[in-house]
Amino acid sequence: MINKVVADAREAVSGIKDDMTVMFGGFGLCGIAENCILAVRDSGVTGLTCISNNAGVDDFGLGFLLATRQVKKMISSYVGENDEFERQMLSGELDVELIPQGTLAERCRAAGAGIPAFFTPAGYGTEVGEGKEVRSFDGKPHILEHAFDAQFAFVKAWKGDEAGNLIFKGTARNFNPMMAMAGKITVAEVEELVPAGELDPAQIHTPGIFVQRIFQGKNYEKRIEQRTTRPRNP
Amino acid sequence: MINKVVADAREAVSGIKDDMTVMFGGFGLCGIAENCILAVRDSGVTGLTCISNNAGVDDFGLGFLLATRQVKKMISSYVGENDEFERQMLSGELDVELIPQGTLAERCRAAGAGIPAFFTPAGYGTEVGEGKEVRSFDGKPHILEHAFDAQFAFVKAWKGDEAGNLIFKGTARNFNPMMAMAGKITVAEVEELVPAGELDPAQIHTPGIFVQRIFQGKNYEKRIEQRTTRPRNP
Amino acid sequence: MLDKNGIAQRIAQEMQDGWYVNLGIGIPTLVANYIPQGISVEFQSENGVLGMGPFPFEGEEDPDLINAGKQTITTMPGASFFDSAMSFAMIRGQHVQMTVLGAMEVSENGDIANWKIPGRMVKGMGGAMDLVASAENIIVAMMHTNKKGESKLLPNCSLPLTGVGCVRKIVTNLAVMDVREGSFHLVERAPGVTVQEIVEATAGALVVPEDVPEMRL
Amino acid sequence: MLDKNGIAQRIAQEMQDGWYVNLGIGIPTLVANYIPQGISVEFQSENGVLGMGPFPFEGEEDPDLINAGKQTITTMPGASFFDSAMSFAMIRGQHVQMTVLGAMEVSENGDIANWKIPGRMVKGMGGAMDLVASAENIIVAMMHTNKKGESKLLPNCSLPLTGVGCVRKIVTNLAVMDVREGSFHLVERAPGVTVQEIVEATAGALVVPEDVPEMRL
Repeated sequence: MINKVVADAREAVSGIKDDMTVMFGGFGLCGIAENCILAVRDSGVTGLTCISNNAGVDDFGLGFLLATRQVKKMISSYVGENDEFERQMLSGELDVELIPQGTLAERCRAAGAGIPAFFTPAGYGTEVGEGKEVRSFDGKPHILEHAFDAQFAFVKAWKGDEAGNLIFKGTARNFNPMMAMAGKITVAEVEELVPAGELDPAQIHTPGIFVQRIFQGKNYEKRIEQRTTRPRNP
Repeated sequence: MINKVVADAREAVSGIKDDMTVMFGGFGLCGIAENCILAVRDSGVTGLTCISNNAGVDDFGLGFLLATRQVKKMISSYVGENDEFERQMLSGELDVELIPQGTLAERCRAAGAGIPAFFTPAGYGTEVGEGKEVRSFDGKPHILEHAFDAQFAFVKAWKGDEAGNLIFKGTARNFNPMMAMAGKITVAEVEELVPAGELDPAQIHTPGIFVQRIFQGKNYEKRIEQRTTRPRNP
Repeated sequence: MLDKNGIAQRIAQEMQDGWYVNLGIGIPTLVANYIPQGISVEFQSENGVLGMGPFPFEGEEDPDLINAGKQTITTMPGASFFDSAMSFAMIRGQHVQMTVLGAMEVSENGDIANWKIPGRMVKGMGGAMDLVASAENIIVAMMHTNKKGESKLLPNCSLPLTGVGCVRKIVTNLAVMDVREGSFHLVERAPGVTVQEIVEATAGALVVPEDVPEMRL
Repeated sequence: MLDKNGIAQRIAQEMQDGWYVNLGIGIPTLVANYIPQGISVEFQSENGVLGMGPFPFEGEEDPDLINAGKQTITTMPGASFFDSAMSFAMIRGQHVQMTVLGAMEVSENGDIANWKIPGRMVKGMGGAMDLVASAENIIVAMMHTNKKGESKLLPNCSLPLTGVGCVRKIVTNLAVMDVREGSFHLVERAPGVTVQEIVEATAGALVVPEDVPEMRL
């Protein structure tokens, strides 16, 4: 079998070029490809169109790529908690396309599943629906949405094997599986990389067929954005 | 929490009525809801439209419902290995709609996911595409397919818990998860029913939200259609 | 008059045993604190969890276990994790029985605006557009008027819409109202609030029945 | 002239290291027996498994572990199971690099008919329509002529189509042909078969280059 295992993040992002469209998994700072983001930054590419549910924070996650102005356009459902993002958006340096979260997820899945377009009720009658085809089903209006097209997808999993199979932990799964399906080249970084055969085939979240490159990441910070707790009973 | 656990298959199929559209999970005889099929037979309902990838064999699986002529129409991707089926189809007693397997799966998922219609390349230029809307994406023609609408879905899982969460074994998963999503009332029969909390939340294949009734089935035959083996080395 | 917790408490009374519920950020989050006795519901968070539990004890926070507000959480027995496509399949497919979310404006025909104020930094709609376009049972939790004292219940929304004709019920600090047939319908008064106060605070068409009971909390 | 195993062996030469391959029922199934040395491929079966292994030893058959032909199978290290929607996502999304299937007829523009004979019991297309409409690399494995001795390589298919303009390569008992620009293009002769025999057995437009090498197995 062709070896999907690459040595590190630097090798994993090789081939990324200026003006590409790339996907980044994660929800907020949960389940983001920390190693790949830094490697993309260090690669020096510019003009990226990034498809990611969120845009990181000022000093972490995709905030790194915004700080260096490597991003031309963000396609997200929710951005914020990011002063540099706001500054670039308001100044017109950064183009932002906001998409309903479910539509974002489904457009990723559609890209991976060979479904070029589908109807959804989300966004009908709003700015999101402007200029889009409207059709009613059972009397309810829907809009036509299209699959994304991304050259790279950078996803983060908990465990992975050398065949590219991935298992995610808790809510760190989020957009990672669909983006893995959607990327022409999908790069997976994992906390633990094991030989093929060590993961239970019934528990694979993302089958290896969707993953072209895989490596074990390092130095995970896994920052918490909103640390909420409750008191222990006395 | 409302109790989803029902006593047996008879209680599980209560409410099924003549002329309903119902889904049955399984691929061939693998992963079929053996208990529910018998209970549907014993309920005496007739005029059913059955959505199922296959139609069982003469003396097992959906063959039981064909033998009693409770099925008005089969919607499947592949039928055969069933003499009574052939006889009823050729005599015009049974209506049969054949659908590409991937389209069948996707129409089930679409029903469960609130996607009323989607484009697929499968079937373009064939009988399957006749009368359907055609649209080209990137120069490739696709046809528009619609979500199914089913009152009941009968699925079979390996393990389930009282919250309705399901885990499937091997290739017995097949159509069961999408049909579970699609049924207005989804009935799950499982080989082992455990209290909520005993299954790992990260390993659930079908979240309980899709399952309205669940019970532990009995007397599973799990027939093999094509027993293929290789010799042991001497 | 109700405070935010009172609004949450009143909305919690709408829950039915066995329901799956999605709570938005802000007042809706508080609803989880007031589940009526004898009722059990499961909370869905659109980032990929069903069966959310309370916040973790200090020191037990898991960065891989958060809700859609990015808060650290726990799970209850019977919980499940799934990806975002599956999560919105649940929402779009109407498997979630009740959705509670805040609003900046609601119109008398049920339009809702809660994601964008022109001229200000826009953070995005997140999952709100999917939720309001899909759910059959959308309850809005909000103050009856904005900080300037202007009604948030309008003939038409002035802000960019999140969804059209989707709100079924509104619970504010002043009242409970149903939304149907192009009007707000007054159902209950908050404790100590008069019908006249509600009428004055409502800019859109308000149908007032003869008897408007005071809500019981 | 090749037998069925020879056809399978020749098709196996088309496989490249690391490819994901879907094999149809019949001759295509035999391709798995001839994977060239030094090459590793993973077999996908559309009922929901990637990384299929050989048949189980007698007594080790698992009714919950079958392929799309409903045969009992085993899995290789690195295998995964998934549902039918995910399986056809792989196929429709062109993640499977090579699809081999049988045919009753192929036309010179790459149309394929392999699922229905009018007037006979129709068993259904199964996953064939999804496979042929999606895959970029479809190889047909079949006999050059039918039982009556009539060519199965036609100007136009006479049977109901499975897919249009999708076949890229055909391997028969007589020859290897590429399909492009509205013609069959002769690439290789089977051992002991003359160009003339191939021309006579081919009803559709056949482009014959000056040199047609005999295939090496």
